[in-house]
Amino acid sequence: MNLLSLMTLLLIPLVAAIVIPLFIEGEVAIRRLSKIVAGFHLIYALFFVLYLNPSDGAYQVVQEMLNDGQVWINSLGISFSLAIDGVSLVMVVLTSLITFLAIIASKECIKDKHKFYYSMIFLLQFAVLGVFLARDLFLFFLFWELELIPMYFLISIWGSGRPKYSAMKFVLYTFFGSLFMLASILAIYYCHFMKTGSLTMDMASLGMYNGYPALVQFFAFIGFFIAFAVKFPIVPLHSWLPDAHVDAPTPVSMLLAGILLKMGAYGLIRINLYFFPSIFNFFAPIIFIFGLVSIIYAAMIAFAQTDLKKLVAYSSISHMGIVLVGLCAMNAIGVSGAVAQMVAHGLISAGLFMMVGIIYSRTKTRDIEKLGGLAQKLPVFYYLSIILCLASVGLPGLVGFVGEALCFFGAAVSDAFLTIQLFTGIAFIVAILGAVYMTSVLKRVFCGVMLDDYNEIEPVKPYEFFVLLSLIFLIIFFGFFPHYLVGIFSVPIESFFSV
Amino acid sequence: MELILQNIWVVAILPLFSFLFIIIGQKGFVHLEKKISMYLTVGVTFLGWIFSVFALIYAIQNQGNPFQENFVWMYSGSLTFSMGYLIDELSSVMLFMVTSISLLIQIYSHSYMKEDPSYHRFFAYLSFFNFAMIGLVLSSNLFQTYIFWELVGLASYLLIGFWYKKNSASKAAQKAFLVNRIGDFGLLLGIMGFLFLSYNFWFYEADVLLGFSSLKQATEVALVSTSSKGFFVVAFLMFLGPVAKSAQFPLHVWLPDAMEAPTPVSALIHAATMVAAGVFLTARLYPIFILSPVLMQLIAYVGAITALLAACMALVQYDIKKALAYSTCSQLGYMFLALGVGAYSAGMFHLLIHAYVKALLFLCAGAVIHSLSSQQDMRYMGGLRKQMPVVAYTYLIGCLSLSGIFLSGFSSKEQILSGILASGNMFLFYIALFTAGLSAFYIFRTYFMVFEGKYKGESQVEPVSKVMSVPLIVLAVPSAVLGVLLSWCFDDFVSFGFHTENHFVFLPLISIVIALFSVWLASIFYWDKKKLIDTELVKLPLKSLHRLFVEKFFIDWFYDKILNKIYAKAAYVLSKFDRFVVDASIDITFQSPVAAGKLLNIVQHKKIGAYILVSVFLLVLLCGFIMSILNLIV
Amino acid sequence: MEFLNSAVFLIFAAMIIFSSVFAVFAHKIEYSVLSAVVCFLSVGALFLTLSADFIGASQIMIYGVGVSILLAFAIMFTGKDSPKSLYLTNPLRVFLGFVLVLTFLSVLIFFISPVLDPKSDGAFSSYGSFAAQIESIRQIGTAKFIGRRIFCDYVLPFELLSLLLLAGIVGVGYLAGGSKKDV
Amino acid sequence: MFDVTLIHYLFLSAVLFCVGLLGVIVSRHLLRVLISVEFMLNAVNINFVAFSNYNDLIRLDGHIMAIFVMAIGVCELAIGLAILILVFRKTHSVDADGEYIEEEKWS
Repeated sequence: MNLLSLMTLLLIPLVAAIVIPLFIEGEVAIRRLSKIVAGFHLIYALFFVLYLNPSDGAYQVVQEMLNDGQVWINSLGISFSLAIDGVSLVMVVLTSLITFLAIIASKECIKDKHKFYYSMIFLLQFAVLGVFLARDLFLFFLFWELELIPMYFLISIWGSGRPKYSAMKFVLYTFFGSLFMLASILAIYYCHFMKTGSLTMDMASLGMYNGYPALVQFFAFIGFFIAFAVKFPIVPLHSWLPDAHVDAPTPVSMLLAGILLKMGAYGLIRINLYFFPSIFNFFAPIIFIFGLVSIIYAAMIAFAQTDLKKLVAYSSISHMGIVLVGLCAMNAIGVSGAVAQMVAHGLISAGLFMMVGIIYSRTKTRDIEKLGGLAQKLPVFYYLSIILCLASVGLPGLVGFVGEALCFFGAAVSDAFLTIQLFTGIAFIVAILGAVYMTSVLKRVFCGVMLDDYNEIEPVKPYEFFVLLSLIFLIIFFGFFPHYLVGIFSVPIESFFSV
Repeated sequence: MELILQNIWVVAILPLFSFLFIIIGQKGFVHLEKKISMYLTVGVTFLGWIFSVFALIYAIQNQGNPFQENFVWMYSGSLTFSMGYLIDELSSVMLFMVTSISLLIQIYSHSYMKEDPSYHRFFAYLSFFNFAMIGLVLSSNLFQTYIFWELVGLASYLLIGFWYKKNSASKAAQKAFLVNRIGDFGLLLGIMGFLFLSYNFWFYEADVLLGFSSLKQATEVALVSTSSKGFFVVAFLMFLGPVAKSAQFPLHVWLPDAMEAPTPVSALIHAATMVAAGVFLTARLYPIFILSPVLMQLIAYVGAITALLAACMALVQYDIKKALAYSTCSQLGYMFLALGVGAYSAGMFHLLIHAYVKALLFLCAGAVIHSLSSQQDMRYMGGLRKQMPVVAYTYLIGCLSLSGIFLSGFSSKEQILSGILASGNMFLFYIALFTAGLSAFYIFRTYFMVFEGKYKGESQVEPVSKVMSVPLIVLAVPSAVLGVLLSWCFDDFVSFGFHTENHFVFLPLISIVIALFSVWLASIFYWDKKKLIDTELVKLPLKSLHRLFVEKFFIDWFYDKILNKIYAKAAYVLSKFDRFVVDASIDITFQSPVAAGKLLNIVQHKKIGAYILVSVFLLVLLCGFIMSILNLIV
Repeated sequence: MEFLNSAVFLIFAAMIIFSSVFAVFAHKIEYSVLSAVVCFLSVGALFLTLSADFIGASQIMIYGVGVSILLAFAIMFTGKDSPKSLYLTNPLRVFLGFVLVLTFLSVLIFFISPVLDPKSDGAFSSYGSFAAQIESIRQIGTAKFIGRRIFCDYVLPFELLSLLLLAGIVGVGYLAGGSKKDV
Repeated sequence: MFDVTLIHYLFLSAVLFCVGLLGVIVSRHLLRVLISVEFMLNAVNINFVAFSNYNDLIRLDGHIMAIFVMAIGVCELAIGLAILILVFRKTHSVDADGEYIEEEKWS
């Protein structure tokens, strides 16, 4: 039992982040070691999947499966306690998988300062894991803020285009959001103390207690929602994402799309939905409209983009909108669909960014007009990118469909608010809009006559193949046997909604 | 027998394995021997065909209770989605038709694609299509149908865009995929609406979610739980799927462009199997559609309009494949017309016959194109009957049966006409008769332009290889005989409860007379040996009509102009809005402190005198203020 | 006697005012320094009329001699290659300066003026009871009394003052001394 | 003519002070600024001495203050001149409104 301790799971990346810059010399050694550490961490995370049979209870209601909590600041009731349940388990495994693949993918994109780069990647992984594992609200906020530092360095040092600008924009944006979160945390922390006299930051007890005055609940919900909306990203607060993606190097934008967007969604489920279900129900129409707008708005803009990476960035905004649709369904199907869509989007957008990275490293340009006819030179790469693009459109047989279908079916049969079926119908336009820009990408980039200056591009390297193939294997495997994915987190969600 | 039915799912899964086997094996040994991928695909399809024969036998024996097997695919919350297969009359007939036609086409395409470099990829895609189509035919519930519905759309996307070097091919593939996607959008919305309406039925009584076996009770529950208008909307959305897949009136634009695909593909997908999927799904959803009479009318009228339009457009096509594509479109319109007026078995019968006939016609066209080294324009053909008699005569059989003169086409068309007559809608009946004449006219026009008269093209005509002509002969048999054989027993085998008896005895006579008259008319125009009337002369009065047909009734123009341009422009405007408003507003908020700083900087300018001036000014102000207070006090 | 007092006061007041105005508005810097010296000396003389002999003497000594020599040195150091004579700054500031300073002057005068009207005269009249001691101060001078006062009551400020002067001397030596290289 | 009372001295020192103030504001030559500052200090001295003379010739606080002011004034002047020379050495001009170009300490 003590073999699987959350603390070690969390601290492995931190230790690696510290050890690598201090004790390891030589670029190849650093890369090899970080690959080993990330691989080990992935396997270790997979052990948790085997250990946590899904029949166990949810996060709050039944006892947590695994919880090692040390009291940290006794006077304020803050304890360094970690816990895991179905939803956070899936997120943890997704994080370690994408970090492992990002490290493999950063073999050629990173030319200098290797030590600093790999330690920043592990620090980022440590922070994101902390967010998913934290059971203490203070801890959640701490890791939420910690994640900004490595991300800033990763974008601004190794980025291209205007790295400093977009890194700063990313940090300021998230920071702006997290101010509201801090205010709401303190609000409920204080109310909980005033009402029950017990000073605690523990998510379970704060969540279970529903004696907060209505006004506090209302504004705390809005505060949390804004912080998570920035990270989500929901349309009005989304403009940091395209810049951050375009200017970040490929592995970093894989991480950004694969994991960081999930933090916003995870927070929305873990805090907004579990703490204030009634308020969430009250806000469901508005949140649904936000989701609707970000789906259609981002999908249309993606079609008009000329920069391939920006197009993929906008497509990920549009797909995260579907997660919102699932959440607003307020029933077990919708929420598990939302989590499935988060995992699906994580895998697919990581794959898409890898694809864009490969194209960029071959043709040194991301402008779609200049690209064309790559299929003749890289036929296998063409087939893999067909699978990736169509997975992002939500083709059945691939994991994208599982997420979308569950979200939309959940919304179709939900009774959250009166006209949810009509909105679901409109929201499902994403199937067409998505197909429009994805097929146009495939047509303009891969098909057609080969432009002459791409004659001597070298074939796709084995490590790039490994990254793409592993992602595509997962996409197809979960597409054909979705129950292995949905089964992990559907039990805790059902037990929340059944209570 | 039981054993075979137990693992009928093998028929569906095996093509998928052969697809993966060819794809993965591409690098390795498959390249050594060209025929391996062909043997693999053909073998799997042959196995499927045998299984389908057994399924047919089973379906004939016990017509009442279909054989069904399901397993849970995914469950979350209260919904459990399951996959499985269902053998009943409809699916067994379709299964037999699909497997037999794809078997013949795969044999044929071996010789057709022999010298094509990506030979293996073609067979991989063909087996993937088989997997999707058989899955669709066998599926036991609506959810699984939707999944395979999209996979079939994907297969057609891959096959149309097979020669991705050609820009037009990839454009056509994208167009096909998008139009099908619109259909899928409608279909899934319809399914979700239907599920919402009949939610508590599925939740408590039914064994399989959205299963076809319990569809009838579910529709009663759904009808009760909403107004007839709401039910019509849901049913209409579901009907949107078949409209896109079978290229009916508003969404038929992708079928002619899909001719960019290699000819065996057009024969398999865009003539026989995939486009028939739309009719198959309408048949499956008949219990739902039948309960909303308005929708039935709509289906009939959509079918009629498509038949008429496509027939007219086929008149003016010079590309042989496009002509055949439009004829498929119009025959599909016929089937929907039949289903719309309630002639369920007539529609399905016509579907079966038409699949074989159209596959035969396409394969003959493919043979012609192949031998004329991919020359598709009929104006450069002619007089090929002497060079390739087999192709010519099989093509003739196909034309005869399609125009409904003697062979199997006659019986199916006659049943449809009597069905329409029985439904009493005379307007539709006249349209049907007129299009029957038109279809006879345009099919024989292609025959005369290609096989009669003297050879107008300049490229040398190679002989047709044996591997190609065998499937033609094999196909010619059912397209000739099948109609007569099955006409008496089909309508009680595949029926939806009621029979349509034709009480107007002269109907067959009229349809034959019309067909013969239009054949004679076609021979006048296009049989240049007996140049009776100069075709240009006739065309003069019909100038505007001719142009209308050529322009495809401006529908293509409409789609391209309105949708494509407006959507692209809106997207461009939106992206600019996003760039200069949302983005810029964020930049402004971040830049404003910097700007404010710069503004304040003006005051610090290292001139001592100015500073003291300001301080004196403030001092004076202060004294003034004090004085005002003093005055007040003093 | 009265006449002599007021005449002397008037003379020195006029000298102070004119020399200070001339010092500020002279075109050439040398003239302004000279008139400044004249002004300092006349202020010294004014102290004498106020029977503040020690202050007057120290004023004449410090300002009259010391400061004028300092200013002369300053001109010599900076005079040689400043081509244009630096006169007044931009006209806007001059005009504003005039306006503001005049208003400030009028405000000062306004505050002083209540003194003018006779009834509040008593506040500043001389103390009757100490007339004798006042008389002796006028004869023997204020130096003795100032010495006693400073070293009895104001010893601490006096010491601080010496500290300040020391710092000033060291500072000036360091600042203006400068090394050979950047002359 | 008329007996010289405290008011006259106050007027005189006010005028002298304002002339000094004006000198500081308008003059461009640094030396003239320093001189004007001296004028202001002297004006203050006049006030001190005048008040001390007219009403407390016993404790002579005004005189002591005058001494202190004088001392500080001279010290300030000395340092002012030192800086003046330093400025002149650095920028070869004693322009009070001059645009001194400081070398960029760090980029």
